[in-house]
Amino acid sequence: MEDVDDKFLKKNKEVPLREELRPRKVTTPDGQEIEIEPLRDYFCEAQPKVHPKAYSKIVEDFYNWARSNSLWILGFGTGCGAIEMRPLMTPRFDAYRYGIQWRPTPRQANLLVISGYLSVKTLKRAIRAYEQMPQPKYVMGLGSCTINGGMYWDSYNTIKRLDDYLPVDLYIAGCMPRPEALLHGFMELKQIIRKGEAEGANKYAENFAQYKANQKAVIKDWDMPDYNW
Amino acid sequence: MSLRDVLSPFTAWKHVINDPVTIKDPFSREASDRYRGFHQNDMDKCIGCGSCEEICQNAAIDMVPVEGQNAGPGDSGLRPMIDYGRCCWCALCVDVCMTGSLTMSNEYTWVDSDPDAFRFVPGVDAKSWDLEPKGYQREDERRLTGTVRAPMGETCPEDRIGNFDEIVDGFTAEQAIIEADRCVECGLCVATCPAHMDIPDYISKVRDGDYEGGLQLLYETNPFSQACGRICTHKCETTCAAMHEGDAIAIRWLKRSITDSVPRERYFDLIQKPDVPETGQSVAIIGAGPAGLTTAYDLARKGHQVVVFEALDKPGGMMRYGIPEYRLPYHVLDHEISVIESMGVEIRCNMRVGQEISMDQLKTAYDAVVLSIGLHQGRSTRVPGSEKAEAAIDLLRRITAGEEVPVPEQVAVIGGGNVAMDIARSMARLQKIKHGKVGVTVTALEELDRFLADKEEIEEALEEGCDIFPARGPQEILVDGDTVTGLRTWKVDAIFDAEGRFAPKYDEDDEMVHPAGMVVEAIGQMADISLLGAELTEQLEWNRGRIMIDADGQTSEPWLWAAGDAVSGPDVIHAVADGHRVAVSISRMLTAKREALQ
Amino acid sequence: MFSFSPDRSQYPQPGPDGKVEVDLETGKYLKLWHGPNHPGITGNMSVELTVCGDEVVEGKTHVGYLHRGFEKLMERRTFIQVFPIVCRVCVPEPDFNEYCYAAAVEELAGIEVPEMATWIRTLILEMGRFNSYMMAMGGISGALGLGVVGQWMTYTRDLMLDRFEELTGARIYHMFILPGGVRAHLPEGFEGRMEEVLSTAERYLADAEKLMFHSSVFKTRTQGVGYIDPALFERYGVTGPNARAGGVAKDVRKDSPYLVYDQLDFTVHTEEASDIYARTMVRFKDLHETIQLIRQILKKMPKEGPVMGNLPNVLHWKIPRGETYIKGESSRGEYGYYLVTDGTGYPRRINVRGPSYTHAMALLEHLISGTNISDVAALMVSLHTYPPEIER
Amino acid sequence: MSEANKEKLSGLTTVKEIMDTATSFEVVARDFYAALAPKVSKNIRWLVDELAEEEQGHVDLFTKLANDPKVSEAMAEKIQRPVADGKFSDCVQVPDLGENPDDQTVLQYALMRETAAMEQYTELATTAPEGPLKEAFTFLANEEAEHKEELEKIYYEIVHSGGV
Amino acid sequence: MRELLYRLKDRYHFGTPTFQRDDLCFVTVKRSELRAILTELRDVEGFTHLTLLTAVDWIEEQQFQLTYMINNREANLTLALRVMLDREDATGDTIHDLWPTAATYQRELREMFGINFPGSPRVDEEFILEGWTDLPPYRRDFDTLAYSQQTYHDRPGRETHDPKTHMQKVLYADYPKGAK
Repeated sequence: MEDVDDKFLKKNKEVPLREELRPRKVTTPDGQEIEIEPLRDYFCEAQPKVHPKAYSKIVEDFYNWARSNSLWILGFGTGCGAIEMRPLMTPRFDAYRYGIQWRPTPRQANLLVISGYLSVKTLKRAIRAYEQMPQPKYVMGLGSCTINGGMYWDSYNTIKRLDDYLPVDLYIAGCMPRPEALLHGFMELKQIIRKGEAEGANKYAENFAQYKANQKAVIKDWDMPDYNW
Repeated sequence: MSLRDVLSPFTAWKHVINDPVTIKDPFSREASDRYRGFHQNDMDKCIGCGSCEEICQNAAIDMVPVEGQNAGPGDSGLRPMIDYGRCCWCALCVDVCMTGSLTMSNEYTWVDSDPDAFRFVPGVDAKSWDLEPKGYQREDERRLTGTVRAPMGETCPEDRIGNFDEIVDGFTAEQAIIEADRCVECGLCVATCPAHMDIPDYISKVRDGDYEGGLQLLYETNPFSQACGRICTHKCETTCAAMHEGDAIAIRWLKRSITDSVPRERYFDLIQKPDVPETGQSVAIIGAGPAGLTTAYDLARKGHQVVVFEALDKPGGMMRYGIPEYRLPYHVLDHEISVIESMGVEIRCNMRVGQEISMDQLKTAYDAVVLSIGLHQGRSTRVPGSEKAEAAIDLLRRITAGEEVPVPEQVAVIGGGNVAMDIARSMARLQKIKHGKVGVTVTALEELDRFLADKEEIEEALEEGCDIFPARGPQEILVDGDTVTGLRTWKVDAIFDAEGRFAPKYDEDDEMVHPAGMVVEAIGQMADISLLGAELTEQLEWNRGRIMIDADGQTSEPWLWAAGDAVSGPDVIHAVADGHRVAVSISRMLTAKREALQ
Repeated sequence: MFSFSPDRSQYPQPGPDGKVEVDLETGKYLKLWHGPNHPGITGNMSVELTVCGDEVVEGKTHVGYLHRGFEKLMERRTFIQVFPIVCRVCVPEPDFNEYCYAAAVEELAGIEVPEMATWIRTLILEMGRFNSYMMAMGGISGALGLGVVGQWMTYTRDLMLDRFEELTGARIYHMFILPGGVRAHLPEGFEGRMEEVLSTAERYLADAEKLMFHSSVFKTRTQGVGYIDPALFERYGVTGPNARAGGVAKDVRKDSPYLVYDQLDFTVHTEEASDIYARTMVRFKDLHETIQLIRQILKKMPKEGPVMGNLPNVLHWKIPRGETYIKGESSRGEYGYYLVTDGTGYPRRINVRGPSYTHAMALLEHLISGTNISDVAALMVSLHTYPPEIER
Repeated sequence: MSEANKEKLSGLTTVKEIMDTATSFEVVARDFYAALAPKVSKNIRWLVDELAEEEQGHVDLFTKLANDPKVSEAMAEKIQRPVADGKFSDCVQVPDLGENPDDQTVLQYALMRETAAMEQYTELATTAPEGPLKEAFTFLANEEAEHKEELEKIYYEIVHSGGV
Repeated sequence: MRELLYRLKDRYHFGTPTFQRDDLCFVTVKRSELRAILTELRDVEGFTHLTLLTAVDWIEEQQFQLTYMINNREANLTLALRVMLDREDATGDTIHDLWPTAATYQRELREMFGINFPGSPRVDEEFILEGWTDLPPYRRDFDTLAYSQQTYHDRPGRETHDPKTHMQKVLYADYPKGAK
């Protein structure tokens, strides 16, 4: 481990908001002049909420059992690990038999797999995708990069600890993890869900301000609302 | 659009009747034999050199102290802790591992919801894959750092036997760089070196071609770098990380290559006395060997006045009178001592303390006295007839001093240490010069592989025509009238018992007589402490035959320090280390004394 | 007969500079983000489409989602430390990076590579090409709704990954071609197992051929679509199969043979149509050529010999000042490493010339205007681009 | 070998007498070393002191043994005279070490003594009847053997210092 | 290759060429002549293919080196032209009209090295980075490790020991090391 190098100091400049997102006056096609504030007007402003448990333990257990058996993964390959998802989707490893499938949109998915390193640019999209997923939802981190920066530990453009920015329920070691290791991870996640311990999304809602602060510290051109639901 | 193009896609349906290709149980699927999975580390083999940490481009490895692994010779006691939040399983750490202790299993599954869990010390933190034999191992010996020592030129036996010229050529600049390049700079050797020289640092100077910087670095820890570059016992090389697979780095020769590469006269520019005020205090040092002169060098550089009393003709001690010229040429030693003298050290030769000047006189005239008298008396086996034997150490001194020594056609040497080799090879040279042929027999109690002499010394002695009889116990020196005729020995069945203790067992039936016109005893040496006088001997505290000293080299007398072979056993570099230690202690005392006066 | 073609007379017409004046305020146009999270995208990149109806008026490629700053990271790693990270530059065909980097270092440091190692390197590169083509075939068929071909191709690719695993010790990032040679010999019985994979692959390819090249749907969607004018090839730096599909019989393996390609027999396949069909066809034929090459290599390669040359101590390995460029024919075209050294233990600069760089940026942006939205995915896949090598 | 010592031995037939001689042997040795200590140079006095201490340890041990009720019962038994007897008695007498013996001489002398004692006790152990007495002699033999090995180690370290 | 340079050397100023291989040559040209040389090589000498365009930061000499690597596909020759730019005011000349694909390279150079190419399409748009406010990252004076340490957090709790100093501490802390 090298000590923090302070000979070089990074610059902390603000990035101005893109013009089309600034509050301004526009003329509508029918000639009216209205004031718009795109970030407020175009998005829902709701804050994330803690997903309540069912009123009875038996029902909650049933829910958890059901959830654990329908892990729908958002088909968003954020890093190298995505290449090992393909074999899982195809007959040889066939993850579908375990109730796991890939969905093209966050609205239909409840598991976000961060497949390795996240560049700042992708982190922004990943946060957005995550926030758009319906609750209850889970995050899985693949490989070294999501744990402590991996081999891009000294890169200016990749984050080091995924749990700074998103609540992670499970990590899989490897660079990159094999399909079998991924399956192991899914099975483990199922166990966690069944025990009712996959509380990442609730943690996110509870510590929302903290997560946002971390996210905004690295994503400098924050041009979206605080919560992308 | 042909009909064929419409119909042919339907041929895919034939796969309906095929067996599925799905892997039934993907969870227990084993990875290939070479798979680079999770790490394993053999605790017995690992030496904690940190090469794995050095090569890791992900900063995934930390060297950490672990329970049950203690630092010791050739083992730092540290072990690699691997962060699987960094690792990329490239296995460079396995490839570079100096001992082959670090390997990889073919295990690949590790899931955890705690991100801090992915950090472990392989071999210490128990893991399910610790004993897995499959997994990545390098195909042959390590290949990322050189394993073979750069060749060293030396005079062939035929050419060297007839003279006392230096044998070893020393590295050429290219050879030195190639050899220095092999060093992984782990620094394990530094702890082993009695003087704790900055070995990796000066080796890196060789690699960079900065010989002058290297020389200054050498002199920081050793004013006898030229001598040590030739004749050091180089214990450092026995703890070199490179020796586990391949040859140890030729540390000694690299040191020599620095000292040889800097022109003689440049030494005086590079090694200058620091600009310190004179303290007006003075120290007497008895014996101009490595310990005494190192003390003198250090003290003179601190501004003290130093006088060294030497009983013999010339300074150098055992380096001059014990070590033959073919190993350490006198001009090298002269130059080395002249550098020390340039610090303002005064050396008075032919001043035998106890005769020319007494200890009491020294005590009153100087603020401190250092006893560095070495081991200049030879031990005798005291077998019958041994009174007719020569002591190796006397003989060597006489040869150095240029005295006439008897050179019979056949000489028997008793002893298996370096002194035995030195006298055997010196006598061989004299025989070659006088008789044109070599006739030296070396006998020793030990088996050849337990000889105390360096391997090279033994090999070179054999090359030069000396006969070595290992495991022979001397029983009698045969004498006919006044002349020695031979040496009678018994076979030694075992010299050490099961616990490794000396317990010689002889086979009395296996008797040999080695004919010889001279028998030389080279079994051991002791200090000549007669100079102390009975009174001082009685005053001093002793520790098992040696003057008792504390960690700083001070004796029980507040004005007297002791250093070198006489207290630490025979070893030049040890003597140098003693010298430094004593110098610091004396200097501390003198400073305190000065401050008390002010 | 019913025509599939929409009436495009209502659509905006290009101005004299060939560009359409896009004014979003008119309400005629829509901005559509294709990616980064989109099933029809090749990897993690995105194309910002401006569409009018279902026709793309303008497309801008956005990359950088996978940018790790490799070229910067390499500058602060020693020559051996660069070795594990180069393969990450291109995920589906990492071996080319390893080879190009190793060869560049060997050239500047003057290191001899044993013959055995060059054969194994060639084998590895061809195995990588096989995988990459398999992905491309699966990709194009998937983009056109032929899911089953994608499944077959992924399966056969996975069989090849098993061979990679037993040879190199890893599935995806092999980290096998070290500067100086390769890490190990072939394992026992490798040839036989490889032959099984190859014959399985051939079986599936025969089926795939029927589903793709003899399918009326596939033909309709690909023939004449995504045409690249061969005159543009040189202006846009088009190489590899994309250029060969337009009749340019150029292949680095043939033109300036590296490794042992001069000892191997193979044909450079070309097509004339320069459309998606032709590009897919060239890859399909080249895939067969690759299978044939792997067999040939295994047959011709020496049975024993050292696999590593002599390296200096890599912990302080310095390479004299110099610069070089090493190129090879990857599955996507000319792949190259530009290495500049300055006499220190670290590279001064490494620049990776990935074929996707030119194909997915300027060329794609040029081709995409005027296409139908439904063809965008197929067009992109047909160019066979891998985003990680664009932005590195 | 002096006549007086030979005589001393010839009459021995009971265990008790052997024990007495053995004790006196150790006592003589201890006294010898104790008397030698001031005579030698201080730098080797440690060696002589150590030897004296070791012998004193044996004297103590013998005394303890003799007071052991089990051993004292067996004392009356008669046993065969040991074969190695001669060597044993040889060493009881004080050889001439000279005015100012050096470490090597002292060691050689001590080694000779220990060897003889070891052989003696071994012999006694073989002839002694099964029981506590035999154990006692075996123990003593081992003691002496160990001591001898210890001395040999010291001898090797001091005399055969390797000679670098 | 040698004949080619020989042919051209009367009209243009070349530095000393480096013939790295038979088919690869590096040569420094003047920035003012670059365009003319490239055009001539492309149109007359058959170097029709722009292999790559990149920069090297020679910060010690306060210069950027632009490398234009062009390839003659018929003869299989690669020629790399180096153009040295002043690092302070780094501006190059766009060649996107000669090779449209150069626009991408120039965008990257603008972003990663801060070398401007006025007139090149979309050259000022963000290319790979997003919201980047620091030094252009490929410049040598940009320290990626320091930036990373100051921006992204390490997982705490790691500590390493140097074998040499550790052994000194454990085994011979008392020895007056470096007694001078």
